Amino acid sequence: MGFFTKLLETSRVKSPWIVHFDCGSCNGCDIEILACLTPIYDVERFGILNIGNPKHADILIVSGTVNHRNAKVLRNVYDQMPEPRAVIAIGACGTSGGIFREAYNVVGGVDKVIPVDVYVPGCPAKPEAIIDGVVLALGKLKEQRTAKDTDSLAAELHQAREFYANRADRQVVE
Amino acid sequence: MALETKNIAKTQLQAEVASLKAVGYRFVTLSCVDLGDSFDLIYHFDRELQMTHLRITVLKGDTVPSISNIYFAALCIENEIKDFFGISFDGLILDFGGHFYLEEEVKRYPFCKVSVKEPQAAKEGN
Amino acid sequence: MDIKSIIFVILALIFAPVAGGFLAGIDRRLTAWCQGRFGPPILQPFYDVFKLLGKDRQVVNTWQIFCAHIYLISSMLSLALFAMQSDLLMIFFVMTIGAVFMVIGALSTPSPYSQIGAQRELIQMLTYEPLLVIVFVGIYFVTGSFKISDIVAYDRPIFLILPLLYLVLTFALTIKLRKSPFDISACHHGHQEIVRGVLTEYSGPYLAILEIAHWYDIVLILAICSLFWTTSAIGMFFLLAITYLAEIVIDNITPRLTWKWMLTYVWAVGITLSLFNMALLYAKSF
Amino acid sequence: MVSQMVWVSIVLPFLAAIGCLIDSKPLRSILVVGTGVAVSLASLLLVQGQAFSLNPETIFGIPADGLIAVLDFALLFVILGISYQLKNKLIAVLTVLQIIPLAFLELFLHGAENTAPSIYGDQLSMIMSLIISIIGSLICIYGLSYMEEHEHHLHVEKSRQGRFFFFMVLFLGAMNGLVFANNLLWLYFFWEVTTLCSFMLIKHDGTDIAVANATRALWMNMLGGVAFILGLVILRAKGLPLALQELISTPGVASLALLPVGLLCFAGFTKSAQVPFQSWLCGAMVAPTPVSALLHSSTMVKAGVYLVIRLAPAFAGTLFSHYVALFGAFTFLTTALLAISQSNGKKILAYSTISNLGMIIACAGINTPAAMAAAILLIVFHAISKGLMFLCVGTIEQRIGSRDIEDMRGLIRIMPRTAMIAVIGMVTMFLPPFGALLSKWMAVEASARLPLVVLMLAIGSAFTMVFWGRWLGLVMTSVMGEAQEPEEQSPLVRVPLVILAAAAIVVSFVAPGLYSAMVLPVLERFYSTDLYIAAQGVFINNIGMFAVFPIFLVMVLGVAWAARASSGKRVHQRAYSTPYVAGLQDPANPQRIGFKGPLGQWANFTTSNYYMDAWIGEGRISGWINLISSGILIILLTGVL
Amino acid sequence: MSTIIPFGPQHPVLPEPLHLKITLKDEIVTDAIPMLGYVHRGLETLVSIKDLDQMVQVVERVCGICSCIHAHTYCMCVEGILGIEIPKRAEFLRIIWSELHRMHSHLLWLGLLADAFGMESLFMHCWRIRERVMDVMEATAGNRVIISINKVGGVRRDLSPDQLRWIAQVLDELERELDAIKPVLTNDYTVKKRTVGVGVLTKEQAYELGAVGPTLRGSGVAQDVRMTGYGAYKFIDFEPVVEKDGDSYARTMVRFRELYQAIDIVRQLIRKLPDGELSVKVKAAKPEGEIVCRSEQPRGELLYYVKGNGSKFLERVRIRTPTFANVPPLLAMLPGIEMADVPVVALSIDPCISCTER
Amino acid sequence: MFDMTRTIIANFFSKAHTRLYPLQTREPFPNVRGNLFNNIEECILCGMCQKRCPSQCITVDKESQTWQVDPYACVYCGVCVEHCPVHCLFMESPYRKPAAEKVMNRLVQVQGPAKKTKGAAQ
Repeated sequence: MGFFTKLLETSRVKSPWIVHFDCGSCNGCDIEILACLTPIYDVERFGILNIGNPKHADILIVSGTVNHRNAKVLRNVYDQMPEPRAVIAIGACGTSGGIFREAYNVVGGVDKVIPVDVYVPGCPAKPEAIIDGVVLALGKLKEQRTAKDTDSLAAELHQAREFYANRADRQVVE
Repeated sequence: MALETKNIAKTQLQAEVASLKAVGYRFVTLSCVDLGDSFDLIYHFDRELQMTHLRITVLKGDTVPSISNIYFAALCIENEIKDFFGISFDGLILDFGGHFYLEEEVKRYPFCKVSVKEPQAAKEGN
Repeated sequence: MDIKSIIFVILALIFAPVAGGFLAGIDRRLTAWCQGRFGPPILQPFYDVFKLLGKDRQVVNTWQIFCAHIYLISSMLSLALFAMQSDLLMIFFVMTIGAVFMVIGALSTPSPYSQIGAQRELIQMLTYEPLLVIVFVGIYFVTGSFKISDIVAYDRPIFLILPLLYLVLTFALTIKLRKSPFDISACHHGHQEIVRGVLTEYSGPYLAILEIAHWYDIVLILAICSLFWTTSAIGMFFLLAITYLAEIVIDNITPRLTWKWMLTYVWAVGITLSLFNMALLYAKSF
Repeated sequence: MVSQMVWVSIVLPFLAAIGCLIDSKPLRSILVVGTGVAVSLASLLLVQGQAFSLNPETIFGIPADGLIAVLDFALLFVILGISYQLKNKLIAVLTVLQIIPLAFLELFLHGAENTAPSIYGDQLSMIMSLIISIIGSLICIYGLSYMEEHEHHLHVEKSRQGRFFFFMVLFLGAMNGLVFANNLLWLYFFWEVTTLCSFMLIKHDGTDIAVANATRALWMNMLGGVAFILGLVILRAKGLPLALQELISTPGVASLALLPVGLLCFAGFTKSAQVPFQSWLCGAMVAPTPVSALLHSSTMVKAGVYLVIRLAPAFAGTLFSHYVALFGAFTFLTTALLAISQSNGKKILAYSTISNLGMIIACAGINTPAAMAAAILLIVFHAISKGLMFLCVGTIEQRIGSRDIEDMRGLIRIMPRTAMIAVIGMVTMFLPPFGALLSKWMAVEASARLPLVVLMLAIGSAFTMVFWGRWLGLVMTSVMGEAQEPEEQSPLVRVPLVILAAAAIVVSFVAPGLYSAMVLPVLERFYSTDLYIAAQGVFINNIGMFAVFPIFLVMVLGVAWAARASSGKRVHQRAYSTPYVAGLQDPANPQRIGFKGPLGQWANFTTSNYYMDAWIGEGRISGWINLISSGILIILLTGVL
Repeated sequence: MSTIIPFGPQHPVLPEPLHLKITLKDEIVTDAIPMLGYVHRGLETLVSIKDLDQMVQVVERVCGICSCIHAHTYCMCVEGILGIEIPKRAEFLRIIWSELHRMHSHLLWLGLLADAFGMESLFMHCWRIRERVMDVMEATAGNRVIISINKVGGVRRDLSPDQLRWIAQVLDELERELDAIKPVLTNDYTVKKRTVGVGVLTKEQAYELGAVGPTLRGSGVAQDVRMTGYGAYKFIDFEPVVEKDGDSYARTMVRFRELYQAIDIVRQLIRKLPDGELSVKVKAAKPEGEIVCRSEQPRGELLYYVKGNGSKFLERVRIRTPTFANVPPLLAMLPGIEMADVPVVALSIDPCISCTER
Repeated sequence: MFDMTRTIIANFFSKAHTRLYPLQTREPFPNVRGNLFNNIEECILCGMCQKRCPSQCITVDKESQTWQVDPYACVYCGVCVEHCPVHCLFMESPYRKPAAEKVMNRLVQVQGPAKKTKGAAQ
């Protein structure tokens, strides 16, 4: 039994398939994520594949700010990933909303919608930083987790939406 | 540095745009600025790298004739302005109904500094 | 059926996925080299499959599970039948069960990508199946039998007699390997307009089952290729190695093409080549 | 004993048919079920024995040959009357073209005295009789409940079921007569009875399109009839016996009687709807489903291929034989292609039938023992599976109100029972280890020496896989945890379906035994080399082998394992995930399949198979197919002159 | 009898969230309706909270791939309203970086196109040689993608003679690598099979639907905003790259030839680079008035409309990005093509959705 | 159809272009805008960086003598470094490492140059 558990753990660490969701990023981080796949960085060395389908993926890489429209999509993509899974937020926008935090259609960082395991700062994050982030996320994959209760997060998201919908950086009179 | 624009009335718009198209102008885009109680709409056209601009000024709550029947390319920008400023365009070919960019959660007309009364229909819709 | 063939079958069933996995690993490594990359470890496909086996189960409906299992069973069965040196055509038909059930599994999910993938997979099968039958008929022409035991016993390398038919067989191999330009219904890296086609809705352990079944299939098709040089082990090895290298090169120098092109081109070229080869044979026999 | 059984299977349906005309539902049910059981038992009892021949001098005290002759004329005049009624000159001409040679034959041509027995039954006849009696009866029984529903659905005021079952039951008798007849004039009589019956059944609903299609069926079959009777006239003129067995066992018959044999084959082609005559069988789809089932699976079309198979030894080794193979293979290929372009379920079944018949005829043309074995086995397996499929489609149609396979998407949750049976029917049609594929395997191996034929068979069988595979898949489209509606099936529907489904599997399983017991004796009469030996459930000859039992065994275990793995107990409800729609699904309602599209509108899951109308639409390529096949047919017939 | 496909927002082929509801019949697209707004941030409204210097950083992040040109155009606008002449060297440096951006953008796009038609090796090749450009960017400007080199009044960094020599060296290398894949794009049967005749946009259509940039030039219209001679372009000799056929292949070739053109322009710039200041001091600028500036992005014509109201916060910044103008032509090209060609055609306009939606 | 072959073969026989990143790290280029630091002891807490930062990620609190940057909101533009009057802000070449928790870069001035500057001014 121990052997199989170990084998499973090794396999999980050695084969993280990623799905990348561009969540309102300026493309800077997206191209850096893609650059990771290319010969210079070649993350396939670690078994990382950009599989593009949440149902096959282990790691969700999100770049960019969350807005009201793509928050739902992000949530859906996350929901379709089978456990064990990890989420990496890339770039200033993904981690906190970055320079756009105050724009009206921005909810904030990825952690406003789904639980984030690793934050990769940078604007845009460098490919090396993204590789570091994935390596950090691998630790999360090792532990077998069952579907976690994310109801509290949903409530948080609702609050965030309320707040951003009603904030008063624009004066509007009837 | 001032922008040379040709000020025209709302009613002349269709005819003016059609005549520009007839002489080979390409529709570039449409800019909109909130002036407080009215909007400035600036139509940008281009012919062989020479630009010409038309400006119409409309009161808030007014509708503007759409030029998407003349230039299909105006479709996107008119929908965008409808989202941002709440200006209604008459005869828009494909109307996204103010949800071109924005979800329901977002407050209406985010680009207006001061928005006057919402159109009656929209309010009932809420 | 004697003890020897039973042992042979068991060995084949155990070692085929291992060989298939290693082959896939080597394939990925060599592909990486072709692209100027370092490439994953050779054992990567095994890591992938083990990881998938340990993931949460997630299905759209239970038919998917059923179909995945049937695919695996039929692939194993067809390989076992090959190891028993039975009839080529029968093996081919048994292999069809698996292919059809994979399509059914994809069609059973109400997902547009999966559905399109299934339709394309059907067209891929439509493309390669007649070619395989023609290849088998060609082998029969030479050896006078569809039975592998008789084919193996033939005293000359069939490749030298049927070089063009071998080319036709490699078309089928390319389609079956899901390599460019024929990775139309599902491709390995998943950057496709239909996501991953037939595999879109499979996930976790069921995807792993499909992958293992795919390895069995690959080994079987390569085994069929090996029938073209049965007189010496070295010849067989070189034939297979060169074939596989050619597949990797072709994969890297061509984009994915559309199914319409595939159907017309592969049929036109395949049928012409095989008829030409047959005509040559006829000419020789007179 | 044998003679009673033969009479039961031929004459009893004729009598029962007349009984069916009485407008009483219970009586009709009893008659149909009773006749079905009786003929089935009779055919089963016949199988016990060896080949036999009978030569009844009289039927009910009337001289038999004379009675048949009189009935022949009566029949032709009935058809003439019909042609008058339809105001169709073509049919009238064709009928007259039969009356004249028949009269000429009966009155003026007295060749050698007919000493051959009028009735002959070998294993092939017995197989045919089994198919006709059992599957035909099951279809008739199914028809009882179907027609109730059908007439209810059409709001028919006065039930016309009496007439319907008259022809249905008559059909069984005529077919049984056809397969047991040795005297070609008898055979001709039964042949024409089936033509008439099929005409009446196709136009049963009386709509304009039904009448038009029935008319087409009639003239095409009458064309075959003309060829048939001409063949008989030439045979008699050449002084050859008008008896099947004597004809094929006459040494050197191939050189002597190729023309009449060719004409008889032509009659067989029309009856089994080979291209370019495929349109009548497709048109026959307008009839109520039991009619289609009967025409397609056990009767009518099987009469044509039966005749060709019977005659095959007579033209073995000739160029004609090769052309027949080519012709059959061409039919196989093109109708399978046409089936891909269809979305109408019954049309698909119709083209698939023609395609399979083409394969049978191709086998007859290949004319090796392996090919003949394939042909005979394919008749059996095709009859079972196709009968099952038609009954399923009929049942489905009555429930969902459509024959379109696109409407059958997700059938498994609306009618789980019927859908499962339909799935079995489809699987047995095209996947190993079931009989239809076994026969296909035999056919391909047998045709391996004919490059063009094997090419057509290979491509055609790939087409077959496409249209069955996608139909099979879309029936199962569903998501987990969807509420399944319980399905009610009347026993009159369920019994035939279950029996046929079980038969489709069981008969495939016992195929080696069936082959040894029933097919081998037929083949051994004419062929001595290259015969398959079916030992221990494995077909073997010197070029190939097919392991029926081992594959069955592994697949049964595999299906059991797969079913266990996918059973509700092993898969938790929590495992359900919505299909991937690029992240646009509705998380609030996971069972709602589709995505939130532009303008905030919900787009339901919509999909469709590829029918490729632009490439291979029926209207687009039918003309070409007819042209080419007519060409082959003309070469074939001029070849025998 | 049709299949409806949700194409995006999360889709392996489209790196960016654009949704197209595509209706197919036998894999032929009969209808395509777009949905935008997945990247919409509303950064034009940020003018009211970020002053005109901070806005440079904001507009750079409209789009990461052509950030330098965004900032350049914005600075041109503000400088235009303020009436500032910037040093000539600054203008040259701006264009050098802009053209480097164009190179990396086109190479990136070429890779994505290769990925869209499933040619992984070409994707890898393009992205590998692109890394050389990225290295130049990182070494000279301090960041790989968003280089933050522009500011109102000039540029923030200088290029040393060593760096210029290195850039020239990299350009030679780049040219060699491009020559290696030239036959693949111009000659290869399978590549041509996927691009020639796919997504045809006629000259009239392109003009009428307002296509810009390589999409327009691929249809045979010689329109390149660089010909107006903004910035340092007035000192440079170049001809706009034009192809006639208007299909995906033509657009590919336009971008591929523009790579060579960009190499040539940078070489000219390095050769002609004048000495001088890097920037002029802009003290407490309070612009008033409105202006429209255009520039040529890798994707086409970029238009900024800026209105100042006499405070350090601008009244309105309006950005019309090239992809925004190329969306209507894309919608016109989609019906009638095959499903497999949708990514190829969609990429042939080089969509940049984050530009489009801002 | 075989136009890519040459490139493929060349790649196949040459060394991989990959930088084996975690095993071999490349020296970062000089002047690369990486992690933002404050030489807090020299900081005069003038708040210029806070005012200039386009991303509003710097918070300067004179009361508690803290200078805080949110490295997860910082866009690494370097504007603050340019505008710092005492040049105590600097950007290191190495980038900021990813982390599982968002930790602010909070610096408290224990003994600053405040007096010195005051004195200088007077």
